[in-house]
Amino acid sequence: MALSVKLDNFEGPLDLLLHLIDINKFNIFDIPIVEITDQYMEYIKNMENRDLNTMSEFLVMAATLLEIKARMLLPVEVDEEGEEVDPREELVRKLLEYKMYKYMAAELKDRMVVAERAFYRGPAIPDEVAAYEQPLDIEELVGDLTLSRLNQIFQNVIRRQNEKIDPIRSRFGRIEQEEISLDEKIIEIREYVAGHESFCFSGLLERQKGRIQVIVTFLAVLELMKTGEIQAVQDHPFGDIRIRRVS
Amino acid sequence: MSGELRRNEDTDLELEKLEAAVEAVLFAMGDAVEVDKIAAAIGHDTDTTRRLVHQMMDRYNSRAGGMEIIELEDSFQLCTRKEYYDALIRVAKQPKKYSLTDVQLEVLSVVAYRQPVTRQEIEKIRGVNSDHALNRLVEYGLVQEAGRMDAPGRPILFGTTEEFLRNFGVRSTEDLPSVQPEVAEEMKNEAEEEVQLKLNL
Amino acid sequence: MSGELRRNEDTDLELEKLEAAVEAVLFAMGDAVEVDKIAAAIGHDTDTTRRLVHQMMDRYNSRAGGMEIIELEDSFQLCTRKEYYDALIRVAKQPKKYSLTDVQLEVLSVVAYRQPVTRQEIEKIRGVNSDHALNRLVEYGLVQEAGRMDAPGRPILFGTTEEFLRNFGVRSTEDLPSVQPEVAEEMKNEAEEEVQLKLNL
Repeated sequence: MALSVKLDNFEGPLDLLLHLIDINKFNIFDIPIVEITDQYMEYIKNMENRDLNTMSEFLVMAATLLEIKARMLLPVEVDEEGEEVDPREELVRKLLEYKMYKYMAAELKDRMVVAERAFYRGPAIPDEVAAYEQPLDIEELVGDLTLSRLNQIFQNVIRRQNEKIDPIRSRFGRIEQEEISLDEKIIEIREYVAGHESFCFSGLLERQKGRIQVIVTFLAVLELMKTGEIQAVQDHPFGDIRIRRVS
Repeated sequence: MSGELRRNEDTDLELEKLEAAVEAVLFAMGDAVEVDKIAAAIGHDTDTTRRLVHQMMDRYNSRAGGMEIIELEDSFQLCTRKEYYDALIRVAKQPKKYSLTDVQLEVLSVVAYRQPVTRQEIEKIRGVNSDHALNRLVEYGLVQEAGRMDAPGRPILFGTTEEFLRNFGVRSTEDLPSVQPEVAEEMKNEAEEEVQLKLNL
Repeated sequence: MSGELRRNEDTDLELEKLEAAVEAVLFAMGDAVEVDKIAAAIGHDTDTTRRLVHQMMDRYNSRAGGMEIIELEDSFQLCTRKEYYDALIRVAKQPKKYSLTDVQLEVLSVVAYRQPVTRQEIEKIRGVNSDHALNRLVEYGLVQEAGRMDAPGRPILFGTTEEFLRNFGVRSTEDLPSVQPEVAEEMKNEAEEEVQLKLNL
């Protein structure tokens, strides 16, 4: 299908998913996961020029979708109470929640437009009255605050600053320096395929370092399948997937 | 009989004076004035004062003058009636107007409905880092810090400000617009369809 | 002209609306408003407008609310009625409960221990815009400007005031960074606990 909307218009992966659900008139409680994943991947492909910090959030969602897609193929999972578990459940919950906040944002915007029509005024306290202004009681303000308590507060602030380096995001930062792009990964796999007529897909994934590498590899394989350069074959259900060169 | 009448007359006069005093206070202070301050000004307790101001609000509304009293959490403020915007804008400077981006509005709605909320929770709900928009909202004075969460790292909690209430025509955080009925309806219908589907299977 | 005002069948309603618009203008503009401006706002000529405002002044006087309209040269101004100054003074004199918020305490500690420090540095350390709290601390006289940083944009540097020192019994800011023995002990203990936790994990 034609993709007429630019990715820059989306505020995040959930926003993009809601858009896809909307234009396809999918039922949010019964999302055709294969279709939506395909379409989502198609969008992501056009994202290569974007910075990795933004892209990483879209890629994490890609991984989630692929995981759900995979789990949908497996025998139905059952929870402790014997209820069937829909692998899409968590995603649907998140989408609904996000959708609600989007509606609320629109509602608030309407309210703002109305409320902006009121004018306020600053204080106009007559001089005679202003003269009665109580002087600031700095002792009361400081209260029982001691210097050692102030120091303690400062140490807490500094400690939090040091802790603030979020482990996940700082990893994204390193990946940015590694500069793996989908294009490079495609070339890498293409070269590998040139030397190997057939190889094990799970082995290929295992050789990747880190989640983002796995995701990009996955995307590259999908892309090469689409261009017809490789073929993925699974001999029996849940068996290993073999990648074959198409000559 | 006549004694009673006289007492009523006194009461009316007394009431009139009290209302005038409240009006004077709200007018002179300009900003939102806490109900305890108004109470101190007129020498009554806060409950009586709140009742009195609510009565005044009704009276203001029925007399349809140029101003109205709005309630913001536990404060009251005087402002012009919205219908006179067109007359005012011809001579007065446009009041502070926020042109918020869609992202900022989304973050604001998460903060408004989820407060107090941490950066991490906002990011989780939106599926995307929202720090930039959140920082702007803090700068605009629509969102403020609301303490620290009692959790590892003691992350900052965020909530909406009085400025938010004023600029979005919301009386209090409990008075936020609820999910639009048709949206709730749509969601409910979809859920029912799903149940139906499951039953059919 | 006056004829214009009377032409309408719904003169009363029309008049009421005009008066309300004038009230809104006087309220929002604050200071004295020239009669031409009021006229421009309501779309009538100045003579009609002046007559209208005079009518309003009478009405204001007879209803004895908290405000009155006064005439100054060719302007009108809405102001508090003098007899309610007592009520206003009671608001002003009402003992305020001064206390520092958690955010203000944090900002104060950063200024105290990192001075001289810029807004940007405070924001970087706390991870959130802290201008509001900083401004309050300046207002309270605990923090003051302490020159400009020799850097692009020459940002303002902030430091603590003498008032701050007096209230904390510190002779000079140089005494500040020296962590008091009991605090040092506590910090050491905390660090040890942390290590212990990590070892247990």
